[in-house]
Amino acid sequence: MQNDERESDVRGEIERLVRPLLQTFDEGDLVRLAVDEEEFALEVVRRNRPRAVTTGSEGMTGIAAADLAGGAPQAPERPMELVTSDVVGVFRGSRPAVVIGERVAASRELGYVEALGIRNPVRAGRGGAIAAIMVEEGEPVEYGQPLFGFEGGE
Amino acid sequence: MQNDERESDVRGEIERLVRPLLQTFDEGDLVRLAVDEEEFALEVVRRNRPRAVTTGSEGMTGIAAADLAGGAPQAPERPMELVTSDVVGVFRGSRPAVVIGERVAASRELGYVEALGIRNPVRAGRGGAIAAIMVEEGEPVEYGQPLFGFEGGE
Amino acid sequence: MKAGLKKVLIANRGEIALRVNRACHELDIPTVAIFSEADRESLHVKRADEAFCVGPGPSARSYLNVPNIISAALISGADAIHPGYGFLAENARFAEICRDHGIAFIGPSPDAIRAMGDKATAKRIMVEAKVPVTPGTDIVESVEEARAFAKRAGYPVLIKATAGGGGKGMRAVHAGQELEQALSSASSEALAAFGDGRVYLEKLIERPRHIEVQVLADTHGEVLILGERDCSVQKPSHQKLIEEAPGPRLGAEFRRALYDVARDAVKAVKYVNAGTLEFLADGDAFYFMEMNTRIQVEHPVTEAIFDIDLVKEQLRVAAGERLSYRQSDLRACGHAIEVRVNAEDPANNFAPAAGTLKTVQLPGGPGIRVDTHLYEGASVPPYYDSMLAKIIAHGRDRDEAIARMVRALRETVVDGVKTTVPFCIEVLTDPEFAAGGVDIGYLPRLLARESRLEAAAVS
Amino acid sequence: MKAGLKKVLIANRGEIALRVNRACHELDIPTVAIFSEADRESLHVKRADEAFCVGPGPSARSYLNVPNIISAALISGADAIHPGYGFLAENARFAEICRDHGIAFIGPSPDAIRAMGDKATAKRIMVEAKVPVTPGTDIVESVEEARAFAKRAGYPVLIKATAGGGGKGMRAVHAGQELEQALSSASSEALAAFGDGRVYLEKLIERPRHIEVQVLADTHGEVLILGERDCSVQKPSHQKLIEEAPGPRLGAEFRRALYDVARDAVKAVKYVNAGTLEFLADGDAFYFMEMNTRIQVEHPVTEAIFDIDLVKEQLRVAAGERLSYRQSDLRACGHAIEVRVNAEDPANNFAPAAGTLKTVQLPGGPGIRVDTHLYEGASVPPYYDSMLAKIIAHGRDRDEAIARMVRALRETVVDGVKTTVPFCIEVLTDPEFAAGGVDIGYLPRLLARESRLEAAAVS
Repeated sequence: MQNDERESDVRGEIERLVRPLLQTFDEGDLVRLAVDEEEFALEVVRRNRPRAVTTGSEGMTGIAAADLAGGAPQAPERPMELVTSDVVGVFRGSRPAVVIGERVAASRELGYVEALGIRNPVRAGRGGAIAAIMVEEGEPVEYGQPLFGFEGGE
Repeated sequence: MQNDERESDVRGEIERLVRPLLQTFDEGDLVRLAVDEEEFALEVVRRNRPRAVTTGSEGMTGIAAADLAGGAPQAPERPMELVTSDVVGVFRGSRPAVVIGERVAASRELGYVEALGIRNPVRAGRGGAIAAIMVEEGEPVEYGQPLFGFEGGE
Repeated sequence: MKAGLKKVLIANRGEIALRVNRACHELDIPTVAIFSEADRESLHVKRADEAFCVGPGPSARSYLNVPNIISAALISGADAIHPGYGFLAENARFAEICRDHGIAFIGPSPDAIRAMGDKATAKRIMVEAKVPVTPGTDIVESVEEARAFAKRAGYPVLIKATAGGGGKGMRAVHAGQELEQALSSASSEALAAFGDGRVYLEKLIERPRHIEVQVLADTHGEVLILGERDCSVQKPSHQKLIEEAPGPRLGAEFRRALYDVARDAVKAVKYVNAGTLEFLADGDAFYFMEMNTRIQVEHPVTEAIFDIDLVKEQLRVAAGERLSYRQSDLRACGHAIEVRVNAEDPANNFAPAAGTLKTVQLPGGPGIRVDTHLYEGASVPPYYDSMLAKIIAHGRDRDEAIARMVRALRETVVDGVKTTVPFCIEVLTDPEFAAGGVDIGYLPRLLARESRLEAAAVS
Repeated sequence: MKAGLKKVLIANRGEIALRVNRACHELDIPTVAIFSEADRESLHVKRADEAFCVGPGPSARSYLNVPNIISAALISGADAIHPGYGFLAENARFAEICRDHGIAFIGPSPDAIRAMGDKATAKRIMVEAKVPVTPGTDIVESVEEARAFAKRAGYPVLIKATAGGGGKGMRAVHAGQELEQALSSASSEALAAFGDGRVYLEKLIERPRHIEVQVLADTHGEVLILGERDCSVQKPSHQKLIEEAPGPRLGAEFRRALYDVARDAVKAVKYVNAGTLEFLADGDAFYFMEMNTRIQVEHPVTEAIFDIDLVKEQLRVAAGERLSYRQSDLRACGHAIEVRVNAEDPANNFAPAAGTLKTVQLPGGPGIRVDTHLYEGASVPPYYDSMLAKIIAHGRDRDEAIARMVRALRETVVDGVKTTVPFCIEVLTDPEFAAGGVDIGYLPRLLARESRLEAAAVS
């Protein structure tokens, strides 16, 4: 009787674990996953993404639901190419300002980050169509902060 | 590219989570299972079993492997009926001492736990065949400590 | 340093069991824990040298299970039992049973526990020792007797049960016409709650402060008066929430008189070991309320300002040794505050909560002490006291102690149950508390003000 | 209480960033954290009011990235930067850059940092101030010069690099025939390590103790001497592992002379803010070694015995205010010990480890302070210092402090990486340490004894 209970406990635990896990992968960013057991421990840590991305455009949340029962995962959406800031400073956009959907050349200066009086140009990376503008005029930006997103260039 | 990496991260995480989980359910007693995420948290805690049982006979470890892919779990072994101590004291066995395999009646006094000079009799519960003797002569016993195991009487 | 005890059984759980365990281990004394089935994974079990399960979750069958506890002490060879606070700490019969089994009870004599446990007896002893008590009566036998006292002392008066506690059998009477009805309902309530319907009357002090004095005495006649604590920040149920030492805004003369009285009281009871004399302070006057014959939850604020380890001294005294300090060695330094982190919801009348703790981050850094049995993943069983942790902040003055406590509480993360942390931050940053010297009605008034504000916001 | 600073940027990580954050918050000063990409989930980021990522994991590109740090200060409106210890704390150029941008550098003047940063200059200044220094030479230009000194002072002598640190360019010479070869190899090593091959000679003191004096000075001319710390328990790499205050087995006369010298030294350098003068003690004699122009890792033992908050005083001094104590207010009380909990394997030459922390249970209770950025689930990146936590035990005397520390270390659970905790318990329970006053060779000898014992057990 005790073992029967435990058996159903085990199945219940797995179900209760896996269901929300799937939802979570779908909805958010799993940061840490830990299993803590007397003679066993498992920990999975996701590589950090730049913080600002979590408040970015919807294009960033294309994480497909993984199918534990063995089915193939859905194909992920095309990722964005990000242009990030290399310095801490204040962002100023170039005139005329770019707009979403606009195709720009790789060399195009999209703006600059002013730090200690120096203008550090922000260029369009490999170029392409602008998918997201993630920074506002005059906004303080930190190292690694995404400024612009480009449609997947691959 | 970034999303592809994340996609395979997700699959990797699930695989790395589930594989050892299954092994663990097979081998030990899962005590706690926690998922820790910024906007989501899951925790599964197993009901405690009496401590002495984990060092008991093999009959207690019949936890079947749960099959995540959907297969039916193996049938659990027949559980033992346990006779536990209701008091803190020192165990003394009756003479002649019972042996494993011996069938005893429900009223049979298997020994007593001496506490503050009082002999608290240990009886055979519902009776049956003795499957395990979990206490030694003169051993200090605590509340709830399993003393004898009987073959599943159901 | 080693006290003369060979092994100590700690008849308690939670933070106070850990507190005693720490004192024992620092004195190199092995420890025996007891635990209920609900506490199998508790820290106090893991930290002790030995541990015995003494019963199922409900206290009556485990932490109050005297035969199993004594049996565990005898089997393990413990020569002393520390009762902590609560459970068996003020049970004179338990102290006697320990003695009868040759086990040292770490606390005062059964006689002292018994005398102080009965409020009427305690008051009588104190009156004889010239300790000021609230003007009041003996057991009242008639309405006339009660009326005569009320007339003499002036309304309002308070009816109290002699066997009472926790507000049961207590009635405030503001005018003569309420008296008869109040007497009868208080008496029935006391009878129902304690099996003893006897009541007495006291002058009601309307805005008293709760000021208590820590004392420590050994079997060689040495008595230490370890200053006062102010415990006026109490929940509507009169349970303490925030305590501090020294008491703010008390004059040197008030203190001198208070300490002299405390010393007289200790000598009158022939008290030994640690104890607390609780007083109601009303301006320059103070009146004896009761004596707690045990270590108290809030003892760390006294430890902080006097740099003394009260539990170690308890162990020494129980072993028949001399206290390791004399009064002249002791000098209070700075100011200390304690906050009780309870698994309670202040917005819902401090309803207790149980659950499993998901995240636990405790504060640290300069001037911060934490006493807790919490750890990440620990469960909070529904059977016991809702206190999860005590945070003690020590600073050079009261302002620094408050600032430290606020930043420590802001560092504190306990996920999984509601706690008193956010509410305590509110109290500590409230100008009335900051000014110092609030009375015991302060917290209920603060709560009422808040619900009025909320009601106003809704309407 | 509020210091005159408006907002403080904390240019550091780990426990010291939290330490500074605590002092600021207790003074009601908002804080700005900086962090590397590897520290995004660090506690120092979460506890600050604002936070800026200043670069990737490696320190050179983040915690040493001066332009990004200054830019973060300017953008956030911080009017002061606290450098903590390590990283930019003793970088005179950084202090100048702060000044040039109108930001207060919370530390001494760039000139003082520069003067004390160069060992030869520091020694010259101290000699002029009549501070005793180890008998030694200026930069030696020839083997003959070196030989003449060695003859005069007597062997053994020590060759040291003027730009040195961490044992690089250092050679002990026990006899004349080794001298020439040692000089040449020390010089090449120094040139390779620091780009400066200049060396000088000193009398080698064979079993010195490391005794250091905490000083604190404001811009109004007030100088506080906050007693000494004994940091003789050092790893073979000369990194401190266990520190204590006061120094055990030092006479009253030794202390008086030491404090007088420390005061002279501070005045000679016109030193402002917190600093530490390090001395080698040899019996009754002591010799100036170097001055650290910053707050030190082990500052909490001084805070514990003097009941002072050194970091708050640093903030006050940087704001141009007066220190909040005078020398006569300060009285050392009891004894304090600090243990560094490092992610290191003492059995493997203290090799540092990185990883994720599975279980973290920190000690508490009376007399225990914990300073740490640890939490359950935190990761220990490979880029930085291996120190995970500092545990500080304060007791009424050294025995109590040791007993407390041992029980606190036994309470400490850090799973996921190897730590120095078990080894430190061994040291604290070793009779030689317990006797007090070990020299800096103690720990290497203990380690050698252990490996001999192990080798004997194997054979």
